[in-house]
Amino acid sequence: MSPIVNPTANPEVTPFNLERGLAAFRAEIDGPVAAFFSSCVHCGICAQSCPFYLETGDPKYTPILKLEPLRLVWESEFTLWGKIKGALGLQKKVTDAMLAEWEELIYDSCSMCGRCSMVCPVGNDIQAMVRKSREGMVAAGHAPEGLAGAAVRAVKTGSPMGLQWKTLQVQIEHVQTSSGLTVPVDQAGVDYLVMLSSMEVINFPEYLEAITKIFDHAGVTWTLSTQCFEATNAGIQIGNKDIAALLVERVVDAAVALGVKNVISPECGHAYTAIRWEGPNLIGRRYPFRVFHIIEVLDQLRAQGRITTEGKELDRLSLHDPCNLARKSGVIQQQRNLMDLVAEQFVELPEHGRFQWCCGAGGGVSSNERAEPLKLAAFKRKKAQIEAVEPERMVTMCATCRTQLEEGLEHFNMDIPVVGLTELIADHLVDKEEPT
Amino acid sequence: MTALADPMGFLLFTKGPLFNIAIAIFALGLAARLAEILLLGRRPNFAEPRAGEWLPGLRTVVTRTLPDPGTFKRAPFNVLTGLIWHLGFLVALLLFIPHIELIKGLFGISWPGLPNPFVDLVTAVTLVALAATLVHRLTHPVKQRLSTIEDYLVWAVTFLVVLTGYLAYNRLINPYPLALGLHILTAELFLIILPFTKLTHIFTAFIARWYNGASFGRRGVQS
Amino acid sequence: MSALSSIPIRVQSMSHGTANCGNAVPILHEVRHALERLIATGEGTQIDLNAIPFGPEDEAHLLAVLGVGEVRATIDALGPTHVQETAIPGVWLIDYRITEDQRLALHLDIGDIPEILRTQRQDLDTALTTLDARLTSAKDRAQFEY
Amino acid sequence: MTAKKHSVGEHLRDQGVSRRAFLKFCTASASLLALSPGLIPALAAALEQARRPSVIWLSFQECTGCTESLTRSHAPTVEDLILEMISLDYHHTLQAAAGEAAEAAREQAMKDNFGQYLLIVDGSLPGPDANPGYSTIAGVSNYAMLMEAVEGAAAVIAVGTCAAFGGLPEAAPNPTGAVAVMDLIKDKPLVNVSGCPPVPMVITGVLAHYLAFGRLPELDEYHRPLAFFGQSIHDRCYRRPFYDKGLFAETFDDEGARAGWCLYRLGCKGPSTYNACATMRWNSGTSWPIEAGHPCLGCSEPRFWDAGSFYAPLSVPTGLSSNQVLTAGAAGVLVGGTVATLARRTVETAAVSRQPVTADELEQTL
Amino acid sequence: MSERVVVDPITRIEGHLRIEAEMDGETISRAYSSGTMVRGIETILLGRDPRDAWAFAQRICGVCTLVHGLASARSVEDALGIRLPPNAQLIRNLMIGAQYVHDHVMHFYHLHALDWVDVVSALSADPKATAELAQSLSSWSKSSPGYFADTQKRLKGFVESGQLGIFANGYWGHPAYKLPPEANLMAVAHYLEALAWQRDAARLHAIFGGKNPHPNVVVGGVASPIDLESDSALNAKKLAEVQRVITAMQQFVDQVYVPDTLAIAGFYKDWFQRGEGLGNFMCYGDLPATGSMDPATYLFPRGVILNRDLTTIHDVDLHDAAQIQEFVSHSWYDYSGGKQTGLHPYAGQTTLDYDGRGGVKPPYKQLAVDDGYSWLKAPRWQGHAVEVGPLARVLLLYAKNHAQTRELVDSTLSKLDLPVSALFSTLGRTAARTLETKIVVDQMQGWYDQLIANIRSGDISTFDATRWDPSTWPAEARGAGFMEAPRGALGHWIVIKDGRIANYQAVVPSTWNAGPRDPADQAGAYEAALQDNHQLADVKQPIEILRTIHSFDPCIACAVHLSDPQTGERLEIKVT
Repeated sequence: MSPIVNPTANPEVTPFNLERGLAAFRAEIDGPVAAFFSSCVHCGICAQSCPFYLETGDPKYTPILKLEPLRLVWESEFTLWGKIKGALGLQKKVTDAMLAEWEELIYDSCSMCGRCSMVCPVGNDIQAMVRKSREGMVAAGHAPEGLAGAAVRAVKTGSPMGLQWKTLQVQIEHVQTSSGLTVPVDQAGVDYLVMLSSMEVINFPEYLEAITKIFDHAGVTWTLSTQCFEATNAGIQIGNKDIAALLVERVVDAAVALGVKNVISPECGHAYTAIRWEGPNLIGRRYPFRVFHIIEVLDQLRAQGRITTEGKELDRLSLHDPCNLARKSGVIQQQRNLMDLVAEQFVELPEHGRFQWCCGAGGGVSSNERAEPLKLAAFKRKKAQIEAVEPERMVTMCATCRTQLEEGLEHFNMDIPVVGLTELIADHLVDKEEPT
Repeated sequence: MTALADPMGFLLFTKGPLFNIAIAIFALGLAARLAEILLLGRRPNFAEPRAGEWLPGLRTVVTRTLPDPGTFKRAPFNVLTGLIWHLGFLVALLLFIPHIELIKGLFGISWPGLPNPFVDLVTAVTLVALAATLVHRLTHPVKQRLSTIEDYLVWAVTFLVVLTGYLAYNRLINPYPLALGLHILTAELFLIILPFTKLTHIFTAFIARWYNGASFGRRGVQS
Repeated sequence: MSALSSIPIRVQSMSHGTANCGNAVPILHEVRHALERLIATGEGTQIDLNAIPFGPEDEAHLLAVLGVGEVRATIDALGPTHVQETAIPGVWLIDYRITEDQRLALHLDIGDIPEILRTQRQDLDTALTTLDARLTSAKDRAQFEY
Repeated sequence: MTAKKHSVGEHLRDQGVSRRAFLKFCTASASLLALSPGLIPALAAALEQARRPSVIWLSFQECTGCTESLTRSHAPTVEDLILEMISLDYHHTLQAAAGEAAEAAREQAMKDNFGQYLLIVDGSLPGPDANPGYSTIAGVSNYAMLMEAVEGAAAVIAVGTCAAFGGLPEAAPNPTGAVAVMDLIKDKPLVNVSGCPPVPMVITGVLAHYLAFGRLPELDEYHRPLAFFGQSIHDRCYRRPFYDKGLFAETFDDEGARAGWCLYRLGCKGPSTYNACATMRWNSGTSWPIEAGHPCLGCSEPRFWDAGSFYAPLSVPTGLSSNQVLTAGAAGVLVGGTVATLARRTVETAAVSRQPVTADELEQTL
Repeated sequence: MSERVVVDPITRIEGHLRIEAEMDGETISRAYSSGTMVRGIETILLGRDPRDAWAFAQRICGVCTLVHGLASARSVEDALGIRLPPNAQLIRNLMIGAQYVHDHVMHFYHLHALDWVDVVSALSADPKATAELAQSLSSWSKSSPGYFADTQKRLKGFVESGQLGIFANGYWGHPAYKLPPEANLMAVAHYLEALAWQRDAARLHAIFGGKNPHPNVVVGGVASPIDLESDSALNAKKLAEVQRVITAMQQFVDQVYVPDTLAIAGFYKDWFQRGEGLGNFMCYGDLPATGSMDPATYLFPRGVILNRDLTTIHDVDLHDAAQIQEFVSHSWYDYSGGKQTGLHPYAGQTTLDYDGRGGVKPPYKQLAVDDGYSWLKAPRWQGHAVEVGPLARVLLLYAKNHAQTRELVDSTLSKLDLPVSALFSTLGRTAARTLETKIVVDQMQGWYDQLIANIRSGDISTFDATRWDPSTWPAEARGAGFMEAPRGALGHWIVIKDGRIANYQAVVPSTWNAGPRDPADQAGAYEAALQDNHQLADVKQPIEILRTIHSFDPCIACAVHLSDPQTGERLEIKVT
C-alpha cells in the first residue's frame, strides 16, 4: 500500500503536526472507546459489512483496521498493560508516516455508514471511532484536500460549495413562479425554519418547490432564513469539531433570531445527524428548538391527516434508506408510511432499514475527489441490491445519496431513474379548492 | 519437582499456590481493565434523545450474540464456528458439574449442571470448532491481515484449556492428577493472560455492547 | 528393575458393580479355542474370570450358555472350592472360596480333570503315615471304649 | 531346640497343609497379583523352593493402623499363611519380647540375614535435620535406627502413606520435620504400599510377590505396585455410571445418597486416587468407603492431608476462600482505580492540550 | 543412684513407650513412664475445616481407630449445637460397641496374653487334656483333641524351623509363668482363633464406615444412609450381616474370652494384689440411649471416684476450666505461663521444647527424670491424678449398682475366691476389661433391635444437614467432644473461629494413665501402678513390668501432644 502523501501537508508550511494530532486523538478517548478496543477479538466480521472491503476484496479496508492509530494511542497511553509494554519497549507508537498511510483508510474508504457498528459481535461502534479518528487526522494534517477545501468554503462562504444567498434567491423566485405560492423568508415565529443543502439548491431545486406545495397544502407556517440557509456540515465530514461547532452555531443563531420552535434539516443525511445528534454536543448546550428531518415532518402531517393525496405511482418503486437517516437516526418507518401513500408497487431492497447498504458517497467520500474510484466500487454493493429487485425507479430522500445513485446507475448503464420522496408526495397532493 | 515424577505434587501446586497467583493476577488485571474503561466514562450528551439508553443497551447486550441474517449469509463459516465454540466453551465452563462446584467453592453460588457425557460431546465439538477457527484465521485474507501473535497465543491457550479438560475427563492422560493438573494449569494460564489480551472481551464485550446499544438506542435504532 | 518387565502383570478386576461388561461372549469364544486345543494336543487351559471386567450379568450369561454338567465336587482346603463340570464336557467351572465364603477366584478350566481335583502326589506320600497314625489312635480309642 | 531350616513348601506340608490347599493358595495369590493362570505352576514351584525370608518391621511416627490393617488380611490370612511364610523377626506391636530382648532379636536377625532381610517401615520419621528427640526407640533416634537397619536389607517396603509419603506427620506445618522413607533411601529397591491404612491384601500381596519371585513387582512413579495402584478409584468405582449421567448425592442421607449416586460433589477424591479399594474392597470384601456412603479421602496419594477439605470437590482450589477472592477483586479495583485516574488525567490534559482547528489553518494546507 | 531398669520399647502396645524403674533391691521404688514419639497432630489441625478434623484426629491411633474420629466429630457437634438423628446415635453406639469388643479381645490375646502364656510350654501339653480343660470351661465348638493336636503340631513345626519370628527372645521359661502346659496350648490356639475372629468383628465397622481400620465418620451423623431396597445403602442384607456379626461377637466373648480370662486369672491370683496405685478413677461416661448427649441416658456413668471410696461419686464438667488441666512440668513442652501452670484444653498450648525441657540427645541410656522426660503431658482432675479405663468404668457401674455389673463382678470374685478390693490391681484391671466387654456386647443387641424398630417405623434419617454449611456457623464457637474409649475417658476440645480451627486439644486415656509426674510430684497411673508392690525376679527379663503396663492397654501415639516447634504460636493458613 503506497501512502497517499498530501503534497501540501508539509509540516514546515502547515500549522498541523503529529503532536497536535496525537493530542486530538487523546481528547477523543472515552469509556466506550476503551470498551470497544478492549473487546475486539479480530474476528473480521466487520469486513463483511463494509462495501469498500466487499467490493474491492482488499483486506486493508477491514473497518477495525482503520482505527489502528486511535487504538495505538489508547493502548499506549490509557492502559496499564500498554504502559508496561511501553516500559519494556514493546509498544508500537503512532508515527506521521502511519497517519499518512491511514488517511486513505479513514477518509477515502469509509463513508461512516455505520453498518459495521451494527454487526460487530462484541458491539464495537466502529463508525463512531472513525469519526473520532478524523479529529486526530485533521489535527495532524492528514485530511484530504477536497474535504479541507469544503470546510474552508463552508466557514468562509456559508456553503461548502460556495453557494450564495443570491443563487438561492433565484431558485425561490423560480419556485414561486412555477407554483404560484410564496416561499416565506425570514418570517419570525413560524412553525418551522427550513434548512437546505447547497446540493439541493443546485441539483434538486424541485425539492424546494415540493415542500412549498406540501406546507401550503397542510397549512404549515414556515420560513427560510437569509442569515443561514445551509445545514450541511463540512466540519463533521472532515472530522473537526471546532469547525463543525462553528457551522452549527450559525444554524442555531438563525433559528433563535427568528424565534422558531422547530428546525427542519435538509434532506441531506449528514446534515441531519450533524444538527440533530452532534450539534448540541458540539456547542455544548441544548437547543431552544427541536430538529426534524423533512421526512419526519411529512410523516407527522400524514398521521395528523393534514396531507391528502390522490392517485399512486404505478411503476415498481424501491427505496434507498440513507445511512444517516435510517441506521444512524432511527427514521425508518416514516419513509415507508409515506411510500404507501403514493406507491402502488413498493418493493423493499433485500437488506433495508437499519441493515441497508450505503451508496458509497457518505462521510465526505463524495467531496473527496480522489476517492472517486473507491466510491464507485462501493456503489457496486448498492447496485447489486437494486439488481436483485429490479425496480423501475429508485426513491430516496438524501441529496448526496440521490446524486450518487444517479451517477452510479448511469456509470453502470442502468436505466433506473431516481426520485425524491418529498417530490413524490408533492406530486400526488389533492389540489386545494381555489379560495372563492 | 517435575509433573511426571510427582503428579500429585503438581496437581496440588496448580490447585493451591499457582491458583492463588493466577486468581490474584486475574482479579487485579481485570479490575484494572474494567476500571480503566468505566471510570473514563462518557461526556454529557445534550442532543434530545428519541428513546432511553438503558433498555436498548441491555437489548444489544443480548442480541449481538447472534448475527443479522445478512452477515450470517456472507460469513457462515466464521459465524458458525465462532458461535459453536463459544457456546460449547460456555456449556463446558458453566454447566459441567465439577466447574459448578469450583464456582460454588469460590463464590458460594451454584446452579444445576448437565450430564457429563453431554458436556463431553459438547467439548469434542468445541475442539473441532476451535480447530476450524484456526484454519479460518490462517486462510481468510481479512483474518490473516488482522491476526497478531496475540491471536495465536490466545487461540492456543483456549484450545489447550478445552483439550486438557477433554483429555482429563476421558482419562486419556495418565495418571489423572497429571491430567487434571495440566487442565488447571492451562486454565490458570488463561486466567493470567485474560486481562492482558483480547480475552478481556469475555467481560468488556458486554460493556461494549451496552455502549453501542445505548448510543444507537438513544437515536431510536435497535442495534 | 527391567527384569520385572518379563513378568506379565495385568491389573486385576473384580468389577462387581458393573453388572454387564460384555465379556461373556469373548470368553465363550476363548473356551471354544481352548477346547479345540485340548482335543488336538491334550493341552489344558485356565481362564481367570477375575482378570477381566466380568460382572454378575456376564457370569449369568456365560453359565447359561455352558449349562450344568454331570460332575460336581467340593474340596475343603482353606475353605471350600466348588468344582462343577459344565454341560460341555471338559469345561469346568472352579469357584475358590475362603472359609468365610468370600470368593477368592473364579476359574474356567478346560481339561480332562482340574488339577485341584486330582489327588496330589505329595499328599499320597504322606497318606500311608497318616493312615498308620489313625489306625494306632483307633486302637487306643477301642481300648478306651471297651 | 534344633534349627533345621525349611523351605516354605516343606513347612506347609509339615503343618499338614495339603497340596490341594497349597495349590489353592497359589491360585488365590496369582489372582490377587493379577498373574495369568498359566503362571500358577511357576508360582507354586517358586513358593515350594522359597525360604521364609526374615522380615524386620520398624514402626516410627505411626498410629499402628497399618499393622491393624495387616491383621485384617483374609487372603492370604495373616496367621495361616503370610506369618508362616515370612519370619517376622521384629515387630513392636506383635512381638513377645520387649526392651533389650526385643532389640537383641532385631540385631540378631539383622546379623544372621545380612543382605537378605526385608525391611518394612510404617510411619514417617523426623528427618536428619529435625530434632532426633521427636521420636526415639530404645533411646535411639528413628533416623539412626532406619539407617542402621537399611544397610543389610535386600529391599525396603514402606507400608502406609506416612512411611511412603510422609503422611499425617508431614502435613502442614510438619511440626516434627517428618520425612518419608523414600526421601532417605536411594540405593535400595523400595516399594511404597500407600494408603491410610493400605488395603491389607496389598501388603500381603506385595510380600507374596517378593516371596514367589524374589523381586519386587512392577511399580508406578511413586514406587507403588502397579498391580494394585494402576487404576484410580474412580475408574473402577461402581458409582461411576452415576458420575457419567451427572447424578450426584448432595448430602449424606438425601435421595441421591440412598440411591448410590456419585459422591463427587461431597468431595470424593476417587478420580485422583490410585488404589485397589474399589476392586478388592475392605474387611474380607465387606464394603469400602464409597459403598458405605462416604467420599474417598484420597488416602493413598502423597500430601492428601493438604489437598483441600475432604468435603470440597476435587475441582475446588485448596488455597482461597471466597473472602480472599473478593479481597483480590477489591485490590484490583484499587489498582484499576489508580490506573483509570491516571487515564482520566490523560484525557483531561489532552482536552486542554488539544489545539482547536480553524478554517484559516486548514486553508494553509490547500 | 539406685539401679535403674529400662524397658524400651515396651512392645505389644500401640505406640512408643519407655519405662524406667528405680530399684530398691528387687522392688521398684520409683517408676517413670515416657512417651518417646511426637507427631504434631494438634498443630497440624490448626486452620483447617472443622468438618475434616475427625480424619486427622482419627489417625491419632489406628488401634482404637474409631474413637478419636467420633470424639472429634462430637466436639464439632457440641460447638455447633448439632443434634444427631436417633439412628445415627444408635449406629455410632454399635460402632463404639464393636470397637470395644474387637479391641479388648485383640488386646487380651495378642497384646497381653503372652505376659501370662508361655508359648514354648504349650509344646509339652497333652492335646487330650487340653481338650478336657477347654470343654470344662465352655461349650466352644473348637475344643477337640484333634484340634489342639493340630495347633500343637503347627506350633512345633514353627518352633523347629528355627525362625521364631515374633516369638523370638520371649521370656519363655521365666519362673513368673505359672500356667500348666495345657492351659498354654489352649491359649495359643485361641490366640490364632482370635486373629481370625477379629477379622469378622471388624466387618461391622466396614458396613457402617466403609473400612476398618479407620472407618469413616461424618460430623452430624453417619455417612451411610438407610434404604432397605438400595444396593448402596444400609439395606436388609447389610443389616442382617450386622446381626450375624453381633451374634458371632457375643458367642466368642461368652464362650472363649470370658472363660479364658477367668481360667488364666485363676493361676495368677497374686496379681490381684499389686499394680493399682492411684486409687482415683474417672469416667466421662458414654453410650447414650437417645439422640441427645444427655449423661442421664448413658450406659457408662460419668463421675470420679477418689481414694477407692465407691460411696462418693464426684461430678465431672469438661467445660469447667478449673476441673481438667494439663501440666508440663515433666514433659518436653513449654507453656507461655511457665512450667508450673496448668491449662484447660480450650486454652491449651503445645509447644515442643525437647532440648529446652531436659530432653537427652539420642542415643541415650537414661532420661533426665528430674526435668522433662515424656512427650505426654500430665492431666489432672481438680489436681488429682486419676486412672481411666475399664477398671474405672466397672467401678463406677458397680458403685452405681448397675445390676449386670454387680452380678458379673460378684460371681467372678466368688469364683476366684477374691474380695472386692482385689479389683484394685493389675489383674483386676484385666478382668474388668473382660467383664465390660460382656456388658457391651450384650447391649449391642439392644441397640440393633432399636435401630431396626426405628427403620420399621419409617425413620431412616441418619444425618443432620442443618449445620453442614459453614455459612450457618457462628463466627466463634467451642465445644468438647468426649467418649469412653476402650482405654478410658477421651476428650477433644475444639475452638472454631470464622469456620476454621483456632485451637484443638485432645486429652486421651493414655495421657491420663501414662502421663508423667506433675509439678506436685504426683505420679501418673502407670508410674503409681508400677510402684505398687512390684518385685522383679530377673531385671534382665522384667515381665512383671510388662504385665502391669499391658493391663492398662497402652495407646501411646494417642497420648502425645503436638505443635509448632519454633514458636508455639497458632499458625494461620497463609495465602501465597
